[in-house]
Amino acid sequence: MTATTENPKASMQAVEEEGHRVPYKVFTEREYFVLEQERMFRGKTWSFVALEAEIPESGDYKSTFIGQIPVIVTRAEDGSVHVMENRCAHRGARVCRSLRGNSPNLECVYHQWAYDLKGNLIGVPFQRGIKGQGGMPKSFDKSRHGLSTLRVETLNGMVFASYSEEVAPLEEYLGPITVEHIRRIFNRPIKVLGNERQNIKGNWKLYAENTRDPYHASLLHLFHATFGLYRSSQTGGSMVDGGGQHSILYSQSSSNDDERDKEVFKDMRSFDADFTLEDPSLLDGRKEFPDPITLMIMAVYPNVVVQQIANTLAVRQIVTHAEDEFELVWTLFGYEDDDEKMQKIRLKQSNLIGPAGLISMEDGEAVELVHHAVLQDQEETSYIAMGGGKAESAEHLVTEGAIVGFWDAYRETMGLDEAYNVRS
Amino acid sequence: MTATTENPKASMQAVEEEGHRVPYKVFTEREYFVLEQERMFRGKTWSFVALEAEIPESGDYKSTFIGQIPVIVTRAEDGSVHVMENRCAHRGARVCRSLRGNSPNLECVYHQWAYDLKGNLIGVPFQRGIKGQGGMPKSFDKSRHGLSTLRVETLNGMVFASYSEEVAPLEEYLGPITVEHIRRIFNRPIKVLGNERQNIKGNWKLYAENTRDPYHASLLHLFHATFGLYRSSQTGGSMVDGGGQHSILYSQSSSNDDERDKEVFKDMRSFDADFTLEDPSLLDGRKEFPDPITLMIMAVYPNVVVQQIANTLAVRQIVTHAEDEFELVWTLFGYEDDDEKMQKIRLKQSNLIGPAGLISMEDGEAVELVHHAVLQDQEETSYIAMGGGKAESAEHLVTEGAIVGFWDAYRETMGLDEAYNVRS
Amino acid sequence: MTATTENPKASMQAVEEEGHRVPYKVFTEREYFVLEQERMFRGKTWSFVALEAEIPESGDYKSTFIGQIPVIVTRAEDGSVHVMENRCAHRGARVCRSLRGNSPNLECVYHQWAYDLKGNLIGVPFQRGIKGQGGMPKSFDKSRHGLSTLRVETLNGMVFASYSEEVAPLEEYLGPITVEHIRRIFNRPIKVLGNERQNIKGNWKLYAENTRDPYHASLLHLFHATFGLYRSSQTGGSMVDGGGQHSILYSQSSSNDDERDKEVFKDMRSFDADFTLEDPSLLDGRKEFPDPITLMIMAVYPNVVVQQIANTLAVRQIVTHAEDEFELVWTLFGYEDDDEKMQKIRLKQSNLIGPAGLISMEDGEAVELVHHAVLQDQEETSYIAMGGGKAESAEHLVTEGAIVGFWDAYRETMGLDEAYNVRS
Amino acid sequence: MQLEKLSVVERQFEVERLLSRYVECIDDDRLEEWPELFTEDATYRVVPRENADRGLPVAVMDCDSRGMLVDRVVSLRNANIYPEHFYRHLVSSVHVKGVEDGQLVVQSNYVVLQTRNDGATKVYNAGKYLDRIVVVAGELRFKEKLVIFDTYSIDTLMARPI
Amino acid sequence: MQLEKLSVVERQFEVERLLSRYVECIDDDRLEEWPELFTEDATYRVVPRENADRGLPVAVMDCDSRGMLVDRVVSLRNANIYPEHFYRHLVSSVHVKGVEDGQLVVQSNYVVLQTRNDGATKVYNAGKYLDRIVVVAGELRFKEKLVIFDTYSIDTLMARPI
Amino acid sequence: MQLEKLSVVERQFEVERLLSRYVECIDDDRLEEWPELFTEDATYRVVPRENADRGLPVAVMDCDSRGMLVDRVVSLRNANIYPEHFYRHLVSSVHVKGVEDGQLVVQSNYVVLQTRNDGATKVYNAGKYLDRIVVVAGELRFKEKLVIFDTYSIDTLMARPI
Ligand code: FES
Ligand code: FES
Ligand code: FES
Ligand SMILES: [Fe+3]
Ligand SMILES: [Fe+3]
Ligand SMILES: [Fe+3]
Repeated sequence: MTATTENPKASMQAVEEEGHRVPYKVFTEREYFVLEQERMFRGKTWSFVALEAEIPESGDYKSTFIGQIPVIVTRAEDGSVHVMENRCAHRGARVCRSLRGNSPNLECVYHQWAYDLKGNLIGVPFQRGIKGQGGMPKSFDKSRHGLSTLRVETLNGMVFASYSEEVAPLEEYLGPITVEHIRRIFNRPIKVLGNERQNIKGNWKLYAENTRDPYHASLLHLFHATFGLYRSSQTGGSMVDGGGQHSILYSQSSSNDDERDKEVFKDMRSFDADFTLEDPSLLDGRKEFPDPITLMIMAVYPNVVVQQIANTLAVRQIVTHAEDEFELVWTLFGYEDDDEKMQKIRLKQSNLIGPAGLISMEDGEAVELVHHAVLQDQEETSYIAMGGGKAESAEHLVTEGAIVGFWDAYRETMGLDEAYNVRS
Repeated sequence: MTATTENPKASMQAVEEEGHRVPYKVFTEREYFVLEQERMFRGKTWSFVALEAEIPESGDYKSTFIGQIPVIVTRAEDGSVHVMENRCAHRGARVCRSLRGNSPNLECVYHQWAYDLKGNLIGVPFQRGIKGQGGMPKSFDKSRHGLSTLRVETLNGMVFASYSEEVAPLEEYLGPITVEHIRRIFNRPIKVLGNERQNIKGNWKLYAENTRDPYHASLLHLFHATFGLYRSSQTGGSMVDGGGQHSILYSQSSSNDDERDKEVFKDMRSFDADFTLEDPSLLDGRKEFPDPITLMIMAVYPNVVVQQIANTLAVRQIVTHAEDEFELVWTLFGYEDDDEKMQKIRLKQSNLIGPAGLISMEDGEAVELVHHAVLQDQEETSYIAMGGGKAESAEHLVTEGAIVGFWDAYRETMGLDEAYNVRS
Repeated sequence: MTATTENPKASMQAVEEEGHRVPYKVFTEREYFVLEQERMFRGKTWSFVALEAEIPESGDYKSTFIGQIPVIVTRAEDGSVHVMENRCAHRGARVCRSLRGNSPNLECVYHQWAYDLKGNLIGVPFQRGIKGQGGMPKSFDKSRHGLSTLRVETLNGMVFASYSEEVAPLEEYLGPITVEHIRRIFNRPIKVLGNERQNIKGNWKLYAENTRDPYHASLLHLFHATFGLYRSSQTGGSMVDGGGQHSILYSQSSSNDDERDKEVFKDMRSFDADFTLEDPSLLDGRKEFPDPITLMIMAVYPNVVVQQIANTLAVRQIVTHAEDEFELVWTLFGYEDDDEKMQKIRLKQSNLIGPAGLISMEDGEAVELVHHAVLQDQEETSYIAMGGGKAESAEHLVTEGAIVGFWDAYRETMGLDEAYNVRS
Repeated sequence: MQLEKLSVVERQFEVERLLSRYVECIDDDRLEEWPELFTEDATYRVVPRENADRGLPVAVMDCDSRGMLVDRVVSLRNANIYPEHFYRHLVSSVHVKGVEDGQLVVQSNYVVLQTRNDGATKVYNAGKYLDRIVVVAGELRFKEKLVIFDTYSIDTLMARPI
Repeated sequence: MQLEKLSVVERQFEVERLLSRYVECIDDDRLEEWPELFTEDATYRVVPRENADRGLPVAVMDCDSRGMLVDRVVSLRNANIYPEHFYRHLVSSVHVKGVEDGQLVVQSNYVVLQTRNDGATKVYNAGKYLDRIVVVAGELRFKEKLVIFDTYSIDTLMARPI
Repeated sequence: MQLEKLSVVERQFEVERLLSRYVECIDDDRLEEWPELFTEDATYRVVPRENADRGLPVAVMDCDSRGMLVDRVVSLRNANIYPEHFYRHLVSSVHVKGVEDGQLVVQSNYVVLQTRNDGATKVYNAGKYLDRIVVVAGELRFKEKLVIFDTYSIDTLMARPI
């Protein structure tokens, strides 16, 4: 990596103060991004690719990405779900050119090679030549030129894919708490309400940190604290699972205590007792889960977040475009059995989330604020110590433990040493 | 190059199945692009730079590029054509700032150093100082500070330039078939009708493949097959020359047999018997060559294509901007002795070609479809086997042989081994 | 660096002809840019960051850059000026998000860590947890998590900052002539009149050359020569200081001799005796210095230019965005005691300078003309010989000596050998 | 003003005038005036084209009262964190398609250019306005403003109304 | 409608209305309606500025009948392969320069923004329209539309009319 | 023409017509005609928004007579060195705010797209026009044109008027 000056200060601190430190180069240097495509997204991980509800019918397909690798998710005639690289086996053209669609088979436009919905090559124009001339060689074996397929598993309608034969089965990879909370959200058939996309000019791992960070939520997001949707003082917790790689952050607005919280947030920008809404219907919600949890942010390693904020439900998929740019794809949903009023509630509350969300918009800014401040700081480090700086679950919200969990997993997946350098 | 996973599958196939395989890294990795500027465009090749008809008069000049190196093509007082780098010998400013023009000599705006039309330095302001002060050192020798000039040869009005003293003379480099077909098109004085430019976001070599690929032409381009301008079933051929580096693809629409072809293209998207034109005058052409050839695409290594499609004549120059972007500059022309009707025919048929061409537009899409599908696939390979996967000429159109010819030449020019890695 | 062909010609010339040669790779290769951020902008240099007049009051701050490193310049309660990196000590967010402002302390929006105006960390929300849960570890020591501060010195209201403890004190670094001319311009309280910014798509060192180049001024800028604002034939000089790294170029329009100069500029584009202004009020100026100097361009190594052109006064700060892009930030000013008429004169004459300046606009074009002509010429070199090609002061204007001064300093700062390669 | 009494030319003029005022209070950062151009019960929805084309209801901003517009502005001023930026709207091809139950049905194209405090201007958001305009106390007001935007991958975030 | 009878203001209104309808059927992807805005014998030419400035005739689209416009649309729908995309036109500075042998001579500026299915919007093509407009059966129609575009290095390809 | 005699609709038409002619002579490179649209004593100032917002006076072009506009054009033609380029203006939301001491007070939005001789078109400069327009010999003329531009980090340089 690029030449850098020694940084004795940082290392000195390391020995004396508790806390985890991440060198900023992992966010800014191209080398890490390239390695992530190989070792993270093509490695021993499960990446989220779709909701089954997006491809209900036979022939339905969706084009998406794992990291920045284009893949296709299909529903075959037998109802099975398949994931394959979106790259023709002939000369590499993208086969599916639309974001979504339905088609009995997949045809490449360049020379019309055709594949079935499981990725098998079923047609090659002029394979045997024309008028006895030309064509493919005798030795050509169609069966070896399918689209390259990935391992697929689904959990309650969430579709995950992996390049790895060794990675543990999905549920084991996710861990019991993660599985439990996915089951909690996807407890019955869902209905997709639409997408929102934002293109953020920073490294995707800054968003991975952000979504594992209960500490920022009521300090950056005034709306959260002021209207009690989330406060660090609420009853709640930050759990890690799958060996620390996943994070489940939850809290209960029923535990708000405005008097106490005024104290807790004394002199803080983000708690504004005088701020009231002219149209409070925005926050009229409905209790829809048996448990008291009103906010749940689950960050599943490496590329997806499942959220419940009040009555908004969504998955957020991370697509990495470059070391300094990623796309965040939101899929908002409700349940098939939502009544009209419930759907109205979800849609009105959707003002809180997404790129224009009264709460969520700030996270896009937070990512860019960091990315552009650390461009030249290869060996400088962040300092993650709130809650003790260990990859631990906590029964409270005043911690950054889950962030450390992400970084421990990251070094493992990427084969990095303690200093985040590539192990030789 | 970047770390990559082993790809035993590909190599395994290599031993068993015939066909040529190109690793996608040659399209996407910067390193190849940089090396191409040195070994390809500054190496033992002849690059097309202009048509003499673009610079008919003494003092006419044209600014263009070889690879991405800016050069100037001039017509000197003695009528000779010269090619030089567009970079001032003083402090490196671009000397010619317009695409074209006429000027008795070439003057750099920065400090007004002046060069004659052959690139010799003829003027240096204040060379001997002012009021006896300053100026250039005594040892300064004007004769050694001309613009750096290239070797130039022309063939029937096509101007080629080379950085290499060793490369064979132009005609030998082109080979007999290429020379013959250049003479066929440029058989008498031409008249430039205009330019079209397109900026394609993919690697330029994908276009080099595309223009050597008779296989795609009637599968990607519905217009070709449907209206019989080109069909893989036509009498025609794919010839290679210059040791395989150049490709001449030709065919005869007189050999169409709609009944047979309906069979040949059965169930194919690209043959639509029901598609008719409301204004068929688009296809009203005129036979203008003694031979029956109605379509000829000649790809001259490394950077130009000469085309005859019906009555449209054009050269297409490739300018490489980056590994993921190139510009395609079309120069459409007719003959000086075209009557008014003939020019009308050429202009109307020009609807078929160029960036908005009813036929040609698809090639821009094809290049991008591949480029963006293979970004993360350094060691994955394409599979080029149609017709046998060898750099051979064929008396038919069901082959990819000329593409293999390009790749053999590419490895040679670039000094790459069989696996397309740089030979140490 | 990238593979390149040998260039015997250049080296051969080197032995025989006097003159300095700079390989173009220093302008185009990323590696030099990255090294500059470490060794130049974080090295033994003083970078200009602000005018004290921009932050007059306690709490005033300005966000700017050293190289491309974001920094904050503040005025503390005690009136002292401070410079610190604009990067939160927690997780790296940019702390000051506005170009300028006033605030009693600096608060990061992400988790509201607060710093005083000297960069000391003064507040960490929930440091001791909430309800006895969470919070920072006992070992956490606020005093070690301030913003990283730089060394600061000011001279007559110009604020400079350095990362280096070893670099000489500011005045010594600047040298006597530079100090004298800074004192000359900043001889009494100034008044900021506004900013102009231009984003130039070329390497910043081409601008460093440009501003040390008396040779181009009356050849590129017709306005200069024609209206006698600057002519190479004027009484003036090109002085170097600080061991050659700084340049002071000055001249006296009173020394114009139109008859003589018509001779000097015979046949030159840039001297147009017939060109007159319809509204000559543009050039109505006022003598405001005791000395006869009417034009003074002082280029202080590495990132600022101080100018007097007629009655326009300005500093131009260089912000490096990439090897092929930099921003030039102009701050135009007058004196606090300017009468209304004087301010009118400065504003009207400002038509001469800045990105739309009738004189200055050409320098932006000059930089880009070079940058884009040398992209592919790693080992090719410029040829700097006017005046002898040595880093010497001259009592005339027909020299490029100060440019050589810059390059000698550059090699020293960057640790490059004679061939501009990184010393191992 | 009474719709019936206006000639098509005058109607066009009044509609364009309303759109100009709409644009002006956003671009001049007089956002507090922006809700005043809507009726009390107005709806304002900003919908990604990929949802509109599929008939899906999700909007990035989804307001069904003037109050919600006011709340957006107040949040923008006091609550939200976003990069400093300006908008610059260009609106053209304002097509008054007719009158339906007392409402002017108007379609137009727009592009919003955004400049952040680095001083660079980018195409931020482009799309079309589908407006229903009524007369309230002699003034034209938006009863409904449906914004369908092409740029469905939003650059970072969207703080201001489109 | 009779040209003579129109005031300059009404004429301006009618011309802008025609241009709005032109833009709308392209941007709303109702391309089948687009040829209807031209006369039977209309010419439609899309010329790179570098050719126009040199007096060279080459156009990237060169149609001399409404039929050819229809064929363009049919090809776009059934024959051609190009990336999924939308257009968004902005048209301004519509200048009715006068009437020559019964034809309105109109110049205007336009920019076409393009959004591909990645949801990003780019400046795709900018230039000017030089139109000759006539009245056919009481409706304004393009007798001649000459598009001269500045952006003569086209981004990838051009499938839709400008 | 007399301002008083014009209806608001006619006034709008005349103002837009003036702006169209302004744009046309710049974009068609008939710059010599550009000063003629100003009064003898006109002021023309092109001010970066960051200065305007702080009340600082610096403009990148600061002319207080038609003569200075002529000198700008002559310099552009004969003196200055800059990359070959075209401009393309889009102007919209032309808002005639009223009449003050015989001057029409008009605000509008603009964007200038620039194409260099590589044939690529970029957003070059966006902002607003604050115009004061008077009638001179029956024609509208700019008495004052204040251009406040958002794009305060100028791409390379600015040779042509905005
Ligand atoms: S690349 Fe897909 S069929 Fe040839
Ligand atoms: S760089 Fe060309 S004359 Fe100086
Ligand atoms: S990053 Fe600044 S407070 Fe957390
Ligand atoms: Fe958040
Ligand atoms: Fe083709
Ligand atoms: Fe200069």
